[in-house]
Amino acid sequence: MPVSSRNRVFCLSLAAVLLAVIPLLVFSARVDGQPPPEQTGAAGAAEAAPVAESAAVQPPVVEGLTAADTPGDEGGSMTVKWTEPSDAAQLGLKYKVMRADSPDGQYAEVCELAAGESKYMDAGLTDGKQYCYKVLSVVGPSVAESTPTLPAFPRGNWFRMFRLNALVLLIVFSGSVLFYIARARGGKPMYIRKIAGLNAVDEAVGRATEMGKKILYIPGIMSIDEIQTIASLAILGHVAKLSAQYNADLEVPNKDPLTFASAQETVKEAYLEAGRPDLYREEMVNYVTYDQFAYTASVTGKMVREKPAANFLIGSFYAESLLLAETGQSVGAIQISGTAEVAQLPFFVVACDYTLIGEELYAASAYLSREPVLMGSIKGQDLTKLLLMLALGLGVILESFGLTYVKDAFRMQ
Amino acid sequence: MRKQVPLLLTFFAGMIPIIALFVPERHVSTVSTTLDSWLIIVAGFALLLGVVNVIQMNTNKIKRKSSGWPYAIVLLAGLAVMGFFGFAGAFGGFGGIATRPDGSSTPFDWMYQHAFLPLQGTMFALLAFFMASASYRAFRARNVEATILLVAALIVMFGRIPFGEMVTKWFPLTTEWIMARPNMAAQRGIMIGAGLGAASMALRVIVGIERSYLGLGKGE
Amino acid sequence: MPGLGTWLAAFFTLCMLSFLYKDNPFFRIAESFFAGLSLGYYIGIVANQTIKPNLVLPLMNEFSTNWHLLFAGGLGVMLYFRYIKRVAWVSRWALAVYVGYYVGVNMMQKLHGEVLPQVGDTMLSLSWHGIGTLWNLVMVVGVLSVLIYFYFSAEHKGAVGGISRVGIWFLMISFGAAFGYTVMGRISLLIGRMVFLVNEWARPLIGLIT
Amino acid sequence: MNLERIMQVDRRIIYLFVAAGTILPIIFVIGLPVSITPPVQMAFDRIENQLKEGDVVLVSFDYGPSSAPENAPMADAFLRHCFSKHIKVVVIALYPLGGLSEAVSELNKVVAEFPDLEYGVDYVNLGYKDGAQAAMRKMNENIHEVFPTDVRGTPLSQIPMMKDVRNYADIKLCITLATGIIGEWWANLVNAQFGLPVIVGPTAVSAPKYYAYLEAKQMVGLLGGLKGASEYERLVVNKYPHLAEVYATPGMYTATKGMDVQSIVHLIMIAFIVLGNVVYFTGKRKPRKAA
Repeated sequence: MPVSSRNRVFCLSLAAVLLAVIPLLVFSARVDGQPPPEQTGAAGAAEAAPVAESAAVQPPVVEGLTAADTPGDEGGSMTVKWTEPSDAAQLGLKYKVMRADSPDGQYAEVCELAAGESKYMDAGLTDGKQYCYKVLSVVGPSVAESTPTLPAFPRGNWFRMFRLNALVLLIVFSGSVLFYIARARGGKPMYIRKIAGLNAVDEAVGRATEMGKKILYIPGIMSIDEIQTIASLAILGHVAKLSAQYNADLEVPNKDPLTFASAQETVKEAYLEAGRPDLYREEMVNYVTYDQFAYTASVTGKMVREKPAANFLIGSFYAESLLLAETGQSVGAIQISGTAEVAQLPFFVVACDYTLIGEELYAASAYLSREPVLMGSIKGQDLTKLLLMLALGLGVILESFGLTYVKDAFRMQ
Repeated sequence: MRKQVPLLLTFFAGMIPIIALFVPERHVSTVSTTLDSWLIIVAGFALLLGVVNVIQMNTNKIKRKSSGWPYAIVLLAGLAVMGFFGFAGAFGGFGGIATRPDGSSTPFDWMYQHAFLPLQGTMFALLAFFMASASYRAFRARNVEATILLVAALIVMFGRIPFGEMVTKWFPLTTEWIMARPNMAAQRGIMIGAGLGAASMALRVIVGIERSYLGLGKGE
Repeated sequence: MPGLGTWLAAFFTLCMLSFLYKDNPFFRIAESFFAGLSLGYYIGIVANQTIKPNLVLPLMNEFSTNWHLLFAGGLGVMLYFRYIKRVAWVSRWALAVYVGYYVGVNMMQKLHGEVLPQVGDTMLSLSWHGIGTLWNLVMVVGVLSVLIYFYFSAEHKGAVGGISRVGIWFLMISFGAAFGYTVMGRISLLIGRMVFLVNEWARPLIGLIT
Repeated sequence: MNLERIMQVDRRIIYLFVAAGTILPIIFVIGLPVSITPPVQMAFDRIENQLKEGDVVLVSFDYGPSSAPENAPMADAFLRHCFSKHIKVVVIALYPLGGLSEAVSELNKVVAEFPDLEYGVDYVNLGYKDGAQAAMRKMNENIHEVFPTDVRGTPLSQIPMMKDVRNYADIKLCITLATGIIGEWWANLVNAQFGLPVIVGPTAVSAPKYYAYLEAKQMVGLLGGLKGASEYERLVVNKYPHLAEVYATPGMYTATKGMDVQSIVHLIMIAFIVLGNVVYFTGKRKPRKAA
């Protein structure tokens, strides 16, 4: 088919949006320029020390107090930070964060924190309004007061600087995928290695036709908000086309109603494309129920009664994976499974003839259709994978020498 | 037009959460969260699609007296009873769908406790049996890969029960090591690869290359 | 004497278990009833927990701030256009928005929430500090070899073939171990059902007879 | 010929073994040996040696029916241990999907074994509270504000034992039976910030991550899954002979029985796997000889 100009527009506009965003970000990053607030919580905090017995202890004054707009938020909050005194835990120190409109205004308590905290995010404020903070350190009845912060005001920000790494990855990834897609359109041949499970698809459909038995295609139990389901529907398109060509008996029982609606469109279109719209029947794609195990009971029941020749279990599966696969195995069906749910892969591997593992599931539609555009996107994703492996190698080497730059760049948050 | 509009909608709807991830500005996040709240409702509406299909299929079965048609009556009876109490309960009938304030069960809750839960729990529990039969059949030392699978499974199964610990304390220790090291490494590898694969699939959907889920034919 | 609820629960439990022997009318009754019942259950749940609090109540109570939810309802209704031949194509719009939005969400969740931290966490120090270093090496080699296995642009031959073979071994260890590790949880579920049958249903029943 | 038949053993034979291995240990007590591990011993010693009559313990039901086979025996063992030592118990539930119903049924069951106990004096059930983490923080200030009434609707001020129990400072120990993240919050939030000693009884699947908290001394004891629960049962039975009688009641599900089922079914599976391989290899060798 000819290159569609609309698709080119999509690709270009995506690239343009991404490129336009970068200068904006860099600019706003300069303005914000502070690391993000961490989740409050004392996961790593030391065992709480007993509160000091004597009330005569004078608490240390908190130093290094700063208050500024919380960077990378939608506005309405300030972050207060201070240096925790070294003996805070032994003293059983408590902090009271106080807030006022001006340095010498009326301070009111915002919150009380235990030793181990040196940061507080004060939310629910008004953007553009000025605030000052003080921190009181408290041991029993004694209180010490810090000097107040300079006035500052909260505001909404335009970029979450701490997600810069994700943006870089997004750009590198989208860039390489779109680049290879463009290249594939230019007619450059692409190579993809053999994927065992996918070579068996034709065989499975053929076998079902010969035996005059059913092909059962189960597109997982999740909705089409799950990418695995979309990948599964792409494979379903291929299987349905083959079934139409061979005049095999296909059935697609569904657990999710939106997946059901989508699968109906997919199968109908596949029969149309294969030139056999006359063979398409509404009952091919049907709905069972929304409960995972009720669905499983129905489908396993169907398996033992109708003894399908081929079962496709492709998509997102949970605990029902083995119930379906083992029943299918017991009725002697040839089984091709595929999922990216790590916890369910063992069961498919054990009970099915072929299993598409993780990334192979997503590559399947490209592999089956052999369409250059889709193959190009696999190439692009391979390039990113290669870059990530290099980054991983570099990160390991630097880490071994005690340098943490690369590792830190991978988790800025 | 019929093909372009859905693809454009997909593109714009897909860009919103991506931008919202990086841009905290209030208007952007509002658009994203609003769309999110809409789609929850859309998913709720979708259930009726399924219900309609189930009623159609099963009444057809009964009308045609096709094989197993009496079971279609059982199915529709279950649907009617539970659907009625559920829908009526949602809008205040029969004291709602949970327990009443005095601790007694509403009809919906009673059916849930004494029919739904046992059915669901038993189906789930069948897995214990299926794991036994699957492991018997599949864990054979046919080749190197199958042997590795078998040995790893046996070590971990011994490591989880007191018996294994009594034979040698290395069973639980090795189990922990396998779970924390080689198992974790493989799972990470799968997750990184699958993450890239899913992202690539997503990108293909957003730019309109992958569209079989809309029944718009494949690629170009 | 066990109560009606216990009898019903026991009946359905036994019907389901009978599937292990072979397909039979009891299982089929339970299975069909379960399919209908569960669908009815979700009608109640969706009406109660989605449609009522997210659409009906906001529209009824505060229409002025929630009027935009009418669009959501509109999108939902669009799904049903498929039943009217002339405008069936409109039903794709709702699907398109739904898929588009969540695909965007998932794309970033995978890249930002999975790929980045998983790669970052694998950057472990390999400078010698005891046996732990060796285990770090196992981790790094495991992740890299599995990634090589998933590399589609090269044939599994030569060095790439060798490394991806190591990757397959790692996968097999993981699958075997995960299988063995899950057994315990599944048996616990079975214990739950059997304890119900034996202690709550059978014991009172036998007590009644003897 | 015979070997081939074993190879293709009807899966129903395996099912029969698994079913027998599950049902028989539930009916007949076998009591396979279990070695006591240090985290469980720590939990037992804490209650046995560091608490005295009249102390107050908080027991939080943070699990639902799906993990009851694992968590319920832990709850029973703790309750029995506390009541045997005349320790007062405050029961709460923070798990939304059935935590309260589990709390009610387990408490009723155990209380029936101790006829001297009086509600409101020796034990109380405060019921379920939504928003676990917020409730946990707030209870440090005032339990009466988090739970204004008990599960029966009686105001806390009218419950004798709650008069002296205002916040965590009046409680000596918290025990949580947990299936999800709530157990971790008790360790990394309540213990870390407010210093309340915590014992956690998680499911076996989530047990590994609790070892980190135990090592960091954010917990004073740990019962990992059914195995931990069965160890605890052994400890209380050895210490309190009257509990041994209770645990021998026919028709009562205990962790010891559950653990017997686990061991036996695991061993059945392992035996079948080994059998399958032995037959596979003997079968493989034979045709070669024939040739």
